[in-house]
Amino acid sequence: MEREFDKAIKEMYKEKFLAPENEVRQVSAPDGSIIEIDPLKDYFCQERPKEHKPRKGVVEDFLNWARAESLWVLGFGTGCGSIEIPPLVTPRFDMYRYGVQMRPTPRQSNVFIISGYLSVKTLKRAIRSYEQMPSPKYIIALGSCTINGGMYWDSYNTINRLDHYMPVDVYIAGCMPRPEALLAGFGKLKELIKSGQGEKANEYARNFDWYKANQKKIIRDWNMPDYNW
Amino acid sequence: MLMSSTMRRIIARVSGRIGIPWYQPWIDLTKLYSLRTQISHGTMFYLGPVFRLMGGVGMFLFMPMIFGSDLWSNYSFSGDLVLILYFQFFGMLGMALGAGEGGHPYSAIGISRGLSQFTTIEVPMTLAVISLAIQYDTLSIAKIVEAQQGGIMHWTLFTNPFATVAAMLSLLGAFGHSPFNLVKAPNEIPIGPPTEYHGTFLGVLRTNSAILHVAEAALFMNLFFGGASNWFELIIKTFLIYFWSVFVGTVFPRFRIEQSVVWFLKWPTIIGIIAIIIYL
Amino acid sequence: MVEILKELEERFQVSDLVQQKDHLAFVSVDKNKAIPMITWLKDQAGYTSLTLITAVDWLEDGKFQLTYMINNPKNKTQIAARVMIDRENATMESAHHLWESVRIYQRELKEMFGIDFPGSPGVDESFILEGWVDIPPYRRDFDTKKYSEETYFPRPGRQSNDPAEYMKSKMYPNE
Amino acid sequence: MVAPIYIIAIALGLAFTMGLFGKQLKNIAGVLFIAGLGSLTFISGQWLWNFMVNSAATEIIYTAGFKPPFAIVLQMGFEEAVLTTMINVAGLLGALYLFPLLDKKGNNAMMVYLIFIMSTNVAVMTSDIFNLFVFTEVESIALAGLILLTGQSKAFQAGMKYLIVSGISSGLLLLGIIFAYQFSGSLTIIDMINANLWAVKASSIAAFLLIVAFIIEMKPFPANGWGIDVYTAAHPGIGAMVSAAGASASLYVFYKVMPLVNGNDWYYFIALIGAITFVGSNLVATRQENPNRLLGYSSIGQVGFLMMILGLQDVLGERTLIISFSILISHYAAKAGLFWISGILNAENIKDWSALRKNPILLFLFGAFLFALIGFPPFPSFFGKWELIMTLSQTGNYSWIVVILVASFIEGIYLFRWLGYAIKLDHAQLPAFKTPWYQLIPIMSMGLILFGMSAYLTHVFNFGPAINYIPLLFVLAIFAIDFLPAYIKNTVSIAGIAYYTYYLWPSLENDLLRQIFIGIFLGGAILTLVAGYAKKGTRAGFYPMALMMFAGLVGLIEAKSMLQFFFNWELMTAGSYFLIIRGKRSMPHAYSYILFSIAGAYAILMGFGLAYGSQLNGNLDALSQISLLPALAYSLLAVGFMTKTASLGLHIWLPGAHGEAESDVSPMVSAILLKAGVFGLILLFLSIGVDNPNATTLLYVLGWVGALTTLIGNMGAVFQEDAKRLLAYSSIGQLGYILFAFTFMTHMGWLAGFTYTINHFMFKAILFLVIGGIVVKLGTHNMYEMGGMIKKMPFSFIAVLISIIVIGGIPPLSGFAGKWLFYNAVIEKGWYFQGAIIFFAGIVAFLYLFKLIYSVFLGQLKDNHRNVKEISAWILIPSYILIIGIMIFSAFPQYILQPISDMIAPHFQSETITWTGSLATTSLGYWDATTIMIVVGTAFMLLLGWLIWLSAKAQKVEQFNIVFAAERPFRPETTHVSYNIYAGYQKALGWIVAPGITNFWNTMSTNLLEFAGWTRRIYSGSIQNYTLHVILFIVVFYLISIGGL
Amino acid sequence: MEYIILITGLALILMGLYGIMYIKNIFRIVIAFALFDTGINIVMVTIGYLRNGMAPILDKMPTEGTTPAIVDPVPQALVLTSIVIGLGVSALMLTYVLKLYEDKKSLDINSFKDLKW
Repeated sequence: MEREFDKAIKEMYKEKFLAPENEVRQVSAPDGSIIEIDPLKDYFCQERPKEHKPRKGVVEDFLNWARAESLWVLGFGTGCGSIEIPPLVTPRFDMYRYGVQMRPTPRQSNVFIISGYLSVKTLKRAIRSYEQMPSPKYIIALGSCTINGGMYWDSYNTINRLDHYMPVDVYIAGCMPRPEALLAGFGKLKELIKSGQGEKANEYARNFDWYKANQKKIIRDWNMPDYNW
Repeated sequence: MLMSSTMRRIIARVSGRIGIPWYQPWIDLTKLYSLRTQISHGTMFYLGPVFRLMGGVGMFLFMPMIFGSDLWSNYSFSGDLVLILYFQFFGMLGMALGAGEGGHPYSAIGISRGLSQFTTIEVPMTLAVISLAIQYDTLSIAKIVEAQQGGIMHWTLFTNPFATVAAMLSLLGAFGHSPFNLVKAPNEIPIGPPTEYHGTFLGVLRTNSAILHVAEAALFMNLFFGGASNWFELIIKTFLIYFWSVFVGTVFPRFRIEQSVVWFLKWPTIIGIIAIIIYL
Repeated sequence: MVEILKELEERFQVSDLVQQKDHLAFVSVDKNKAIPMITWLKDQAGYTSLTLITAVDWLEDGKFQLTYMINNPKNKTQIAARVMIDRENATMESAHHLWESVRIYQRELKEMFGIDFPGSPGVDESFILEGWVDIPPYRRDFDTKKYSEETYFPRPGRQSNDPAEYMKSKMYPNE
Repeated sequence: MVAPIYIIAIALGLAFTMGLFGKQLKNIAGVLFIAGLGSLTFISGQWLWNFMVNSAATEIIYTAGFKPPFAIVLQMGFEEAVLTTMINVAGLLGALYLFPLLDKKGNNAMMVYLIFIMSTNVAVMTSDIFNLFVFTEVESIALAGLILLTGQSKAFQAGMKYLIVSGISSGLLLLGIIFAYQFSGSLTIIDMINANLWAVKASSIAAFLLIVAFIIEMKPFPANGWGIDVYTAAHPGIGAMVSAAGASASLYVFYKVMPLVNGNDWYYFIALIGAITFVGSNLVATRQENPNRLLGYSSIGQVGFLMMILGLQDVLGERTLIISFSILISHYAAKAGLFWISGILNAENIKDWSALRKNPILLFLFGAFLFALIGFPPFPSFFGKWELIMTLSQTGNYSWIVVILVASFIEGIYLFRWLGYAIKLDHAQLPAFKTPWYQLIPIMSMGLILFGMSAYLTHVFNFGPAINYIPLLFVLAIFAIDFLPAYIKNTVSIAGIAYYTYYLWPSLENDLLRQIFIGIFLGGAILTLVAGYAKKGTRAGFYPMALMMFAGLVGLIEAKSMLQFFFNWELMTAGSYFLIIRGKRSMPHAYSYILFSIAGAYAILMGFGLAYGSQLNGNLDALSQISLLPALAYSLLAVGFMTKTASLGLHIWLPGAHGEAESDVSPMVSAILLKAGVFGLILLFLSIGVDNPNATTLLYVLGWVGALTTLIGNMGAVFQEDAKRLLAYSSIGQLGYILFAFTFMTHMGWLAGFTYTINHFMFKAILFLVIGGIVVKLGTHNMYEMGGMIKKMPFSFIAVLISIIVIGGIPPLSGFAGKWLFYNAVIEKGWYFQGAIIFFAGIVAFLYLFKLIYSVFLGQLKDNHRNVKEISAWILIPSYILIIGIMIFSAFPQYILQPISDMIAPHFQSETITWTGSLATTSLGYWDATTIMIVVGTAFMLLLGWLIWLSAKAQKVEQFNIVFAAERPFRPETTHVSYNIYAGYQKALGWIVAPGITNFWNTMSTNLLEFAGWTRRIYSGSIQNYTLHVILFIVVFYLISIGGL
Repeated sequence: MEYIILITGLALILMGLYGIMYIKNIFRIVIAFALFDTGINIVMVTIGYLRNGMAPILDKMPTEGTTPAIVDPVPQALVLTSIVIGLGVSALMLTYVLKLYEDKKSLDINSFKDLKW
């Protein structure tokens, strides 16, 4: 039975949520004329992602080898799993050996470790960061939460399956997996890339509409362009 | 230009920690140059890295590398030490402009820090160069190198220790390792000026940083450590100079920008002034 | 501790005094006396630090129970004030003028329970539930499992066990 | 020839007749009144004509053939003719001005007015001391009557004070007369003088009383409160009469009786009183806001000045009269005009004078009057002051020069504040006022008299050859077509300048120094004027003033004598003042600019005076052999020129003045005008010569000043948020470089200095043009409100980028030439520490350069700028012409630097730089600009091609597509990091630019004003206090005079 | 005798000055001014006076070589003029006083300090 107050709340959110910064606004230009600004259209690139055909033959193999040996990881810890990443740089695990290193900005990274559960709010940021990474790019899903929701399977605010929102290359199960498991995951990813299967970015571009539909289903205050360049 | 490949190898060896494969920077570069998607923020986004690389390449081009070799004195006949000093700014400006075009706030913060620090880094360097010019009565690098020939005791390191110390301290800042790496501050303002750079752009920047570091090390080698008369000497000396900076960097924590600015104006400057005073 | 409770009783007619531990006491107070009491405690009695504000949904009674827990750093004692408010159109006087952090708690309560604090800055902004359209999720009439199943593409084949039972059967299969 | 006695006869007769007319005959009375005044003017004018054309002899008229005391004795000589003409002209014009008022008050008012004019006339003419007394009394009674005209309470009070104090002074006069009579047995002044009263102690009291009474009449500071009240309260028309006619008469009377106390001590004493009055009144005036009272103080100050000149007549000799006349006539015309304007405006506060803007004619006249008072060319007072100072310094009276200059400067303080208020003060609503023709005509006539006398006195002083008329006439021509649209005037101006350059060039054939500067001045003028096409409307007043400035600049180059130089210097200052004040918020900045400028000009004047005094030769080459106080002279000249180059300590005017000026004025004043100071410094240093023992310390100090200026200027620019102020601070810094380079006095240093001068001209013109255009386009000065303009204004961006590379001294471009020469020069000269500061400052320059280009062109484009377009092509064209210049200079510097090097070589022992093709070699290093350019250009192109080939497919994105820590930016304003971007730097080194110098000047000015405020408390408003002042003045005067005897 | 008159004159001048400077009532100030004026006139006359001289009215030509003890007429003439002028000034002052009184309804000198600084 719905009560008065709950109705009111629903009423409040009936309109699609749009932060005031994103509403169309009018400003007066220095020459006195009034111009209209639609922030989402004017300030963001509206292009869709494109599929990129791999090169042929040995060249692509060589490039894939280079990509596999140079995995630059985005330093973005989404959930509790992120505590398992820092040990990788310690002498005990020393991921530098494998050409893996942390980068602070998505622009310079290729690998995105979704380290644990993703709340809806974080998902939005994760999608944005993922889309800002230059292709080819890979996702390592760390922990059970990314597979089926893990211990948060019935939470009102945590996604259950990451692969409905982003293309995942490697899953690492466990709650939490140890750093060794993560290293193994890197190994697996390298294998995939070297074998030419690390084309999930293209898959994302191919199934772009499906991913977007899934994302928009739960992210109700969609206040960014469809693809974040 | 041909020797840059060798140089990069050394840089990779020194800059990586123990576990890194010696070929890793090469792979990174290959990967960067082979990325499929790229974005561009505009014209200056292209020009910035080019300016930057030009700064490094230019320093290289105008500096005599190997003493006594016509081929490896590059284009040093067209300009002297002053030219080299000012060519650094070329890259500086390029980086600043290119990063600015990205419109990223962190870039601007990084650049403002970098430039702030740079102003004071150059003070001891300038004093040292003036001191050298007084000492050798020339601004030509080739002549300075020539004057240092004939045994280790002829090196500026020993004939003019104050200038050397001032310049070496300034070098710490120029290389931007800790404690003077607030410019890049990888965690607070992700990577500083080149936040927005990726792919080939970043590749160009990394290429440049390799060249620039070698060029600067070579400059110091020429000025203070007797120059090099063959390849082996060149490699060893630049390696050691670079290692000095890395060594200091591993020992000290990071300075805040005003601290580093003031620091450079304190001890290195005083040493630089002493270096001049003894020649007055 | 005892003195202060007595004084509270005199001044604000608090009820249901529970001295949970030596340094922790719970009191119940009227809705309209709660904020004056907290103010008094903060300004006069040295309870200068806010520990938390939280709420409990007494669905059956049609009440929310708000708890203000405040701390006296001098003698290291805590007092928690319980305030019962109606569940229908739940509103409470805002206390954001006392501590800066109160506005965050109140924002959270608004989002999670739908308790309104008129006048509290930014109380209507979403906190973690950006674009939430359902009833506030911490209300007990909100079915989180159902919501999750409807919304988040549950992966089929998931099975869950009662940890106590499961571990017992795993570790001590013989018992 | 009508005998002067008719002046009395007509006036008295008319006055009595009018008393008889009833109200019915008012109109006839009016006509008669004007006619009477006209005939007075005619009589005196006729005498004047007679004296001037026919050079008649002085005539003495004894009324009724008796000798005094039985009759009135009038003397009509040349001086009397001049003065009576002045009085009568003023009287006639004043009557016209006041006519409606007088008419309303009836015949009696006219009668009193006539009596006043008549008695003033007679006081001038009479040579009989008792008559002098009588007519002075009549004059004061008439004046007391006229004061009543306004019928206001204040006027009654003022009149009462005036009556009482003048009564006391006339009592003294009477006593003096009777004693003098007792001792000399005669009443004619000449006899009394011959009796030599001063010689005997007993009779000296008589002379003392006489003199002191006349001095009191002239309202010496501080015993003059009663006089000032008259100016304040009386109708401004009356004030004009008192100031113009009355003051002239009393001065002349004083001049006549001065010989009574013949003796140098006394003359000096009188001069001292004059000086005190001159300084004191002006000082007190600085705090005054009531226009009439202000004019009163100014009048008294001017009278004091003249009294001082009269007191110095032993020193000045035969020049006394002409000098004092030139100053008196300026005062006469200006004060009358100003009082009359004040009467039209009827404002209680000088701030309300901003209403004057509504009437351009009045505004123009107002400006002319003020400039005449201060002594700007071409007004008579300029020549008077010049002559005065030259003569004084010739005779070694330096302290008097200082007094004159200080007082003139103080005068400038309040007059220019007033002018600023009138031109620019923001006023919610301008009070309305009417300008009837009968009030306008007198003012315009005074203006005509002023200009006419300027021309005449130029002729008399034989200063004509010193002035280059062609540019001035051209300015006048432009002024005449001021009503036309801007583009026509622009075309005419450009054509004129181009023609003049063409005309002038042959005369500079073998003078590369002047060729360079003419290139900078006139080439710059043409280029900046081209940018003027971007402006619409008529731009009233812009072109005459701009051309006046350029005329001054050209004049500086052409100047052969010190007078020419100074004349043009002042011309340029005046022109640039009006240009600067055109900016929207420029009032206070133009004010400080003009104050620094006139202070500097006075320093130059004094320096010239010393040079003239030591060589008795007005040519500029006299500067090279100053024998009188040479160190001081050189310092003064240097300081004077440095006010224009805005060196440390004198720089505080520049940021505001350049920053707030209009978009095409900024490049004029920055890129071009500042070079005038540089030119002056070059001339000075050339005159000083390499090994002048008198200037070694000066040069050393200036070297440090230059170095510190650079640091302060650059550092100041770093912390600016206003784009144009940033550029202005940068100008300070760059001028510091130039000053530093020239103080080396070595070949290399000078070469660097010239390189810098040329570079600064080019890049600062580009920057100010482009940034100015952008500021106009975007409607904001603040850089943090701009951003992202590279996409909208790519051409501007390239222009700015290239300028920045030049400023920074980054190798392939010409800025590096300067730096390289600098390094060589510094090491060669041995000024290592100054050099280190300079290089540090050079790197600091990067901070503000980056801030400029980043904040404006890069970063985030703002909401309201999304639709802006590229700035006007008219601004870009000159910029790109300059860029081509930069490129040529960068690639082939040898073609410009080599001739310069050859040119300056003779001044120094040797040429220290050798050129082989494009390769320059010094004893220290070498540099080959062309090769560097080629190498860098090729490598750059290769790299660029490589990168473009690699990343051709890059997706173009919008400004918010940035990595924002997984968030997205909300607003461009909050994403554009620009405000206070160097906060950390400020924390570390901001103390260097703590506004210590600004504070110093502020404290100075506050203290001065406080002192003025404290001083003016003596004017308590009480009659009795004023009486006390007078008595005390007499007593002190007496005590000093006995002590001094 | 002359000295007494001279001193009287000077005393009157001083009294007048004193009055002008210290009396608060403007009407009295005018009177003080008149005193001052009178004092000056007396001094003038005294200076022109010759002991035992006679009025400068000659009924016959003085004989050559002898100087008749006539008083110098010039100062007297001057005094006459001066008295006339003094009268004019006093009258004008009184007019002013009247105007001032009409304006402020006060005769206190201190109420007329509107103009200062």
